Amino acid sequence: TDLEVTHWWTSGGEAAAVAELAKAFDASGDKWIDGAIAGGGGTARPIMISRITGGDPMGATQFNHGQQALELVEAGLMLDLTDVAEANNWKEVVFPPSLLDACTVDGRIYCAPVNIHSPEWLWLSNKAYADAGIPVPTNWNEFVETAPQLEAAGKIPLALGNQPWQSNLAFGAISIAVAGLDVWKQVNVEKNMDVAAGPEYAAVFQAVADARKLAAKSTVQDWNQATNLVITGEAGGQIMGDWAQGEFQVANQVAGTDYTCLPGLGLNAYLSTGGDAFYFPKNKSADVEEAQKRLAALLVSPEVQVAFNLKKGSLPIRGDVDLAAANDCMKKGLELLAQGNLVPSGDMAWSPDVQKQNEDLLVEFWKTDMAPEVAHQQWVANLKSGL
Amino acid sequence: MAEARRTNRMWRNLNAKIAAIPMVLTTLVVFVGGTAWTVLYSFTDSKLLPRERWVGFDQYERLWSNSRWLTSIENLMVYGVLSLVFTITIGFLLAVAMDQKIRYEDTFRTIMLYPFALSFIVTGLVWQWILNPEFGIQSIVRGLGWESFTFNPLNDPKLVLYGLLIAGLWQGTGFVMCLMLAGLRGIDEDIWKAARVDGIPTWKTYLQIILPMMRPVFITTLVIVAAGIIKLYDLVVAQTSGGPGTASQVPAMYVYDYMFQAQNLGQGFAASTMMLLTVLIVLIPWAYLEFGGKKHG
Amino acid sequence: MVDATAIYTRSDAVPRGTKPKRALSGRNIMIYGTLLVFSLYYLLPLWVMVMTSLKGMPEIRMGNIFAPPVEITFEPWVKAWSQACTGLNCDGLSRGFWNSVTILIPSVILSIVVASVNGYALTFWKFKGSDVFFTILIFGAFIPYQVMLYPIVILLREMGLYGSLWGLVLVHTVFGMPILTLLFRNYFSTIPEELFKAARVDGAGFWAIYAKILMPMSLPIFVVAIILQVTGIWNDFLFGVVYTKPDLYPMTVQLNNIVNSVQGVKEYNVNMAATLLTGLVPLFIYFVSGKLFVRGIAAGAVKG
Amino acid sequence: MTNSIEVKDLTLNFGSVSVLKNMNLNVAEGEFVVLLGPSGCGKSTLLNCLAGLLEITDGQIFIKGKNVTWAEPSERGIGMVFQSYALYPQMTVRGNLSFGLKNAGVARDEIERRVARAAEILQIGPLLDRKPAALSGGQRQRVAIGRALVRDVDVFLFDEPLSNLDAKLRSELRVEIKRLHAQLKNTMVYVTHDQIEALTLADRIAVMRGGIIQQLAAPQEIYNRPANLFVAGFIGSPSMNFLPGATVEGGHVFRRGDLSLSLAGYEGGTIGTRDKVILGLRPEHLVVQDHAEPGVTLPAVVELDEPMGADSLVWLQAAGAQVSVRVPVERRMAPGTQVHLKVDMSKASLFDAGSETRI
Amino acid sequence: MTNSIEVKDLTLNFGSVSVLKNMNLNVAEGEFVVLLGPSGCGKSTLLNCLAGLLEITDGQIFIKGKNVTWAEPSERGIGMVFQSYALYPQMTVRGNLSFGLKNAGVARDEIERRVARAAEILQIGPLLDRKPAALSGGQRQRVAIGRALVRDVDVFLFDEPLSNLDAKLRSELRVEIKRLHAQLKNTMVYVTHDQIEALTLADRIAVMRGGIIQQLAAPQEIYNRPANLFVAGFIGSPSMNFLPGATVEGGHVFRRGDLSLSLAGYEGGTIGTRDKVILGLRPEHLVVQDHAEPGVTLPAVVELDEPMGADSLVWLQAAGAQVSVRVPVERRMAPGTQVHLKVDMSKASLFDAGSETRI
Ligand SMILES: Nc1ncnc2c1ncn2[C@@H]1O[C@H](COP(=O)(O)OP(=O)(O)OP(=O)(O)O)[C@@H](O)[C@H]1O
Ligand SMILES: Nc1ncnc2c1ncn2[C@@H]1O[C@H](COP(=O)(O)OP(=O)(O)OP(=O)(O)O)[C@@H](O)[C@H]1O
Ligand SMILES: [Mg+2]
Ligand SMILES: [Mg+2]
Repeated sequence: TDLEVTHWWTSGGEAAAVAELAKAFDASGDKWIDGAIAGGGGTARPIMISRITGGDPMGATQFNHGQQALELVEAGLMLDLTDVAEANNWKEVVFPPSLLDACTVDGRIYCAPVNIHSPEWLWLSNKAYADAGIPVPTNWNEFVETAPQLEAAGKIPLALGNQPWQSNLAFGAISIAVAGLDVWKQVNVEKNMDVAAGPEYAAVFQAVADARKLAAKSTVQDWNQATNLVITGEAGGQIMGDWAQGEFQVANQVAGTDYTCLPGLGLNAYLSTGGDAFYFPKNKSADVEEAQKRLAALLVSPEVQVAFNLKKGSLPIRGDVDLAAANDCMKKGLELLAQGNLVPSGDMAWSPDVQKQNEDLLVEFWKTDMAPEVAHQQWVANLKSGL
Repeated sequence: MAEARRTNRMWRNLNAKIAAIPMVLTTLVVFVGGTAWTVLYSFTDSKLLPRERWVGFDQYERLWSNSRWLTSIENLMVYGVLSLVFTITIGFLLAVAMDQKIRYEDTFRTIMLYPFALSFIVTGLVWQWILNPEFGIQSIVRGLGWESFTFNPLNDPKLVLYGLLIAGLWQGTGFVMCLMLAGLRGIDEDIWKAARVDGIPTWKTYLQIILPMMRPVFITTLVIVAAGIIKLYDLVVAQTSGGPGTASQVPAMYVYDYMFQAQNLGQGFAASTMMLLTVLIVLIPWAYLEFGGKKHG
Repeated sequence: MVDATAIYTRSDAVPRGTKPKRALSGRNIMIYGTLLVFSLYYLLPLWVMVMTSLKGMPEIRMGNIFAPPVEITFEPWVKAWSQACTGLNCDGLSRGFWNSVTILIPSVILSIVVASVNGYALTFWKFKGSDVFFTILIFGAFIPYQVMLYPIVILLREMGLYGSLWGLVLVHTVFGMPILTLLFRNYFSTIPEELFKAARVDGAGFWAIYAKILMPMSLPIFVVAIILQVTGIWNDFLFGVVYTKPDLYPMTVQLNNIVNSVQGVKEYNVNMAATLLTGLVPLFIYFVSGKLFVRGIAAGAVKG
Repeated sequence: MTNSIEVKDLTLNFGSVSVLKNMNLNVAEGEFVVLLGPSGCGKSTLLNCLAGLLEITDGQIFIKGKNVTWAEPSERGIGMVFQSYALYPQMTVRGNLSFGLKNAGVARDEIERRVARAAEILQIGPLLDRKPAALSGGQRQRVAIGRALVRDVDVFLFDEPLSNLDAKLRSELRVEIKRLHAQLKNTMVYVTHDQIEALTLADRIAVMRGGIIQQLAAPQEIYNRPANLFVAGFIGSPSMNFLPGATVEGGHVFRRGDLSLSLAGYEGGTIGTRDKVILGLRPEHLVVQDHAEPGVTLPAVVELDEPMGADSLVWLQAAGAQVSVRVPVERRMAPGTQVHLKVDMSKASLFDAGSETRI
Repeated sequence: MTNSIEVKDLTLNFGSVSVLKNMNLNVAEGEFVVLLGPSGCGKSTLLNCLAGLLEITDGQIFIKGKNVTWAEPSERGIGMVFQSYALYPQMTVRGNLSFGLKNAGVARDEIERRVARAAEILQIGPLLDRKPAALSGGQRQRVAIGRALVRDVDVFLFDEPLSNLDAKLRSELRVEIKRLHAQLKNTMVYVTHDQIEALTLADRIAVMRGGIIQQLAAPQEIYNRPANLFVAGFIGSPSMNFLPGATVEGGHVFRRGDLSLSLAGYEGGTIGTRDKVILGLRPEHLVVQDHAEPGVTLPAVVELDEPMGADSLVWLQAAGAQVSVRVPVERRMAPGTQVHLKVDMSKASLFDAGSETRI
């Protein structure tokens, strides 16, 4: 059966990963009709939602874990996958379990998670530091300390693209690193607004205020252009998700020698576990529904998980697979995963609305000389609007 | 008799009435209906899907306390005024230059008009590239030996609107030039002659006589350009994504982002409603002048 | 006779005949100077696009975007047209091209037919309230598309047209209607009403007058409308992507995919080639019919 | 003779403006009626109502005894000729002529027959395959008439058909239209601004003002016995001279200041003694002479002399008013000359200054 | 009298089309010259050349003895009035009048003085603060004239100033222009289509055709002794009647078929015997009578009778040609009546059919 699958994976590594999914699906006699939409989730999601609400749904579609598709599920537009999940024992195999929780509404499962992405990485250019004659930092604090020397050597200390989500991501990474896991959890899991307004987070905002000076000279637009600055040694480092290593790979860089990756910015080695999941809009045809369920099962299966995540550079959603072929940085991530040093991602904790508001706020905060106190206050207000 | 007459009236010009159906439906269902629907749901807390949970003016309160929205409005006003002034001035100046019985008029006109054939996406991309400090104009000038030369509007919050403007003008002035040229050519030849006999210098004739006479053309242009400005979206997305920071945010982006990325339809609808309100405030006086005034004149 | 001789001597004196003109007068320098400077401004991006699209990536990375290619390569064009990947589909823009054509033709035809009939009805067959509808229509020109996105999804869903070609055609017709109707109305109102009356006396009905009398007379404005619609519809991204499904995605969607696909270093040459390829149809139309366009604008868009 | 056109209580409003007011008009079969009046008086509007091109507000219209108030223009059995010719520019002359017939579904050979006949009558045979743009003004007008002709109708409506032509052509086509009427014997309603046209063509002239017919009568009647001041002033070029004054002595004498003129011979109603009257004298009904004749002449001083080819128009100052007189062109008169103007009272008009109607 | 305007060998080409051909024209100071001719003959072009609004191809133009061939329009000491008025629509009447003066740097009180004077002459004082849109056609035309007037120049150029006005207004303004000329004594060059205007206003008329002046003479001269067939046919409404024929008996008799007319009394050159001549007779120079007078009358049959208010135009068939005759309106003539037309040979014109010039 033909199944149209929409997603926004269009970069080199992503496309290769999708090809694995398609290959596996086609092998079972079905046909994967690729509906890639470039430009990231921001561009693609409206289209997907329109089509689902417009009554002309695709067979399956990518969303981020969490609340993005919640209402579609509540409106009864999504296929219930509980039987597939039970048949394939997802409850046991999916790790961390929070991933499946994010797919669960009222006890029913509506999505198939495919990977884990962690945004809290600091990527450093060994070449840049060599040029400046200083050792490569091992954590965020060192990075900040050595920044003036880098600058003196004509480098941009911190590369940061202009797209709003990058500012948000950098803030998230810094906040776990600076505030620490407990505080982070109190705010993002327990939603304790007093803590959010407290001095720990004031320190986070101060840290970002310091960091934004380091990124002042960074004038690129896309995240991969920022990564490219690190690759060429024009910039010291970049805070970016694990997908950045795909870029290093494409540029034939070797982890450890050409570049250094620091999960959790080298301070608090915790990774939040956002990721991608596939949803299956309800369809009239029974054939299609069968195919959808086949695909759902397939996505979580170990073979597909390995093949897909190796290409994608992300972490698998099950703990029982072996990723021997993974590279250095990926292994660091796997280790943390194995240790259970995980926190839920923002996508799961907060509604898109809150996230968007914070994104707006942080973009402004990163790119202007907004006072940290003002930003902090506004940030708390934004969080409160989502309670 | 009276009955017969009324039915007669109804069936007269039946075809014309049938032919007007698409227009009537479009205006009523799409424009009026769609707008009303949008306004209505701006009073709900609809998230991803529209729902009738009324929250009064909450969305508006939040909208007007949102600094991104305020920045967007401010940006739109600055950009709008600059864009209107420059498009119309440049369009008019070029039209005047083209009106001087020049050689190669066709060539010049094609050169000025072709950007209009390209979408804002393309326009944004190209100019983003040309204005890119690393290999665009800045690097070229530096390469020529002027090391301290800085021209990096897209990354300077203070200049980014001008960066957009350069691209916007590039795309739109040619069309405005065409409108103006058509207007100039429509002016009675005798007026020119009268001015020459009166000994009025050419520039002064343009400024004091022709310009006021082109009022209708200016109004048409104004409407077309203003409609484009209010819808400004693609160009910004392609060229700056609203950055750096929120320095080049515009209302249409806010609407789109909140409707689809933030999945907060209510907020998006409230912002759209404000945009529509602005349009109405601008348009009603115009419509009154254009259509209402005629009855008295 | 005395007078006559006097005249004769005077007539030998210059000035006589056409006043000699200097080619390099201050006025000419100013006019042509202005035009040339602006031409440079207008041409610069085209130049950059063409040049870049003919360069290899190494040459681009080295530098001057304004410099002509040292080594001309058509590789980027080939890649953009038939090899660039979007997700799994590596057939470049070629796939979108025919989709765009399929969308373009019915959309242009329908939107122009509807708008011209509107303009015709608004000019010659005014009915009660027709001015009100027209005014609303003009307001419609100002409504940001984003605002209408959602209501239209619902409308199309209710009509069962969502995702189909005809749904998209309808959307283009609706959104093209305000400006086009304005254009046609303005043009038709310059046509003498007597012509219309004569046709009515001759027994021509609503459609006969439209098709046999007005249409053949209105070439310039139809050209303007066609140009505007072809450009607008061809360049449209939002509607094409929101109201259809992938097998109908227009070329601009492919362009967006190629340009926005982040595959390591941006392949600017391919992007530029793709951009140029996408713009080819409207560009061609402008280059070919620019003169008619201006004439049509003069005839229809601008009136006192 | 039956009435070809009957207009009953016709009223037409544009919004709140009343353009035609309760108008009644009967046109006999074969009659040539000219509508004459100043710009904006509603001539075209009336014609358009007759043709069915405007929806009337109230009243009824009958053509050949049939109530056509609600009929479509093409069903009324009328042909119409417009000032701007209104030829279809993209069709040849032949196309223009046959368009209406094709619409009516007339058979092909019948169309050809009728086009050929119209072309013959109007002498446009050689032009049949040209487009209007390739025709001169006069030829275009002929084609426009032809378009009405082929429809084989009984009523022709002309809306200033000649005013876009130059003087020479105008007088030629005027004669042609007159001939056409004599030949076809259709009913014709003809709008014009031009008095000469009205006077030469009409069986009856309807002088209109402000949507009301002021006088409907034969041309000479209108010229010689205008029903009111407006008609008197409107008809005749140069205009009738007007002398305000009073009638005294039981209506036998017109007095203006020192000036007395005997009203003996005046053709009209009983005059009586009236405080305010206006005496109207046409320029050609005044004779310039050197000697005074008490009660019959008025003294005048020549102001200006305008030779116009065959005649000369002399402007004089007489009894405190400006008066024009038509004289043969040979008679040149120097400004300042003292003369006397002899009044032919049998051709004069006398109006009540209040009601402005003829006495 | 010195020449106010002198045109020497003026040639003007538009591209390869020659519109004015080697033209010479002298206008005396204070003279009123009217340019008359069919549409497209180059009247406006000539006027524009005089004003400096068109660059001439060859030749010279002198105004008041000064060679102005290359001078700017504003330096030529001319004022110009356009058919379309060409008023500046956004300025008040006062603004229109003073705009040129302000530009020339004329002092404020001088401007006021001149505007006041022009307003007085043209009686537009009360309109000074209105905008053109709020004026009637005649008022606009007056303002347009005022704009030329304030420039205090010696030469006025008028390009069909009255043709956008209706008949009544036209004749009023015509008289006014004539008065103006009498009062100001400027040199005036006046373009028109309208014969009455030409005949009444001009000191001399230049009849043009195809960029060439056909005849330049006083109105009565042109009317009575047209230099060629074109001028004869062009001037006079209704047109001169033309009878082709031959002169026999040493030029003493005109013969056309059976018809013989004595040429005794003809005022012109030596006639001689000619094979092909054309005899031109104006409608008012033919007298209708009942009896024949051999050699002096021609027999005719009445075809059509057009009463035109004061006169009637009668169309007759005479000697195989159509002939029109002007008679008093009282004299009605039924079609078919046999009459005789008496020719006043002293007022006739005779043309050589080959060269078309007057004999
Ligand atoms: N469509 C219309 N709407 C409103 N008023 C109109 C309309 N058409 C004509 N009028 C008014 O009706 C009056 C009569 O107009 P109409 O055209 O009949 O005059 P007319 O006698 O034909 O004048 P003209 O000699 O200038 O052709 C005018 O005052 C005009 O302004
Ligand atoms: N700008 C121009 N380019 C080419 N030909 C022109 C131009 N202006 C006028 N002509 C031609 O020159 C000739 C004379 O034109 P002109 O306007 O002088 O005529 P006119 O005698 O004023 O006619 P009218 O009585 O219609 O005003 C015409 O044949 C016209 O076609
Ligand atoms: Mg009329
Ligand atoms: Mg002219």
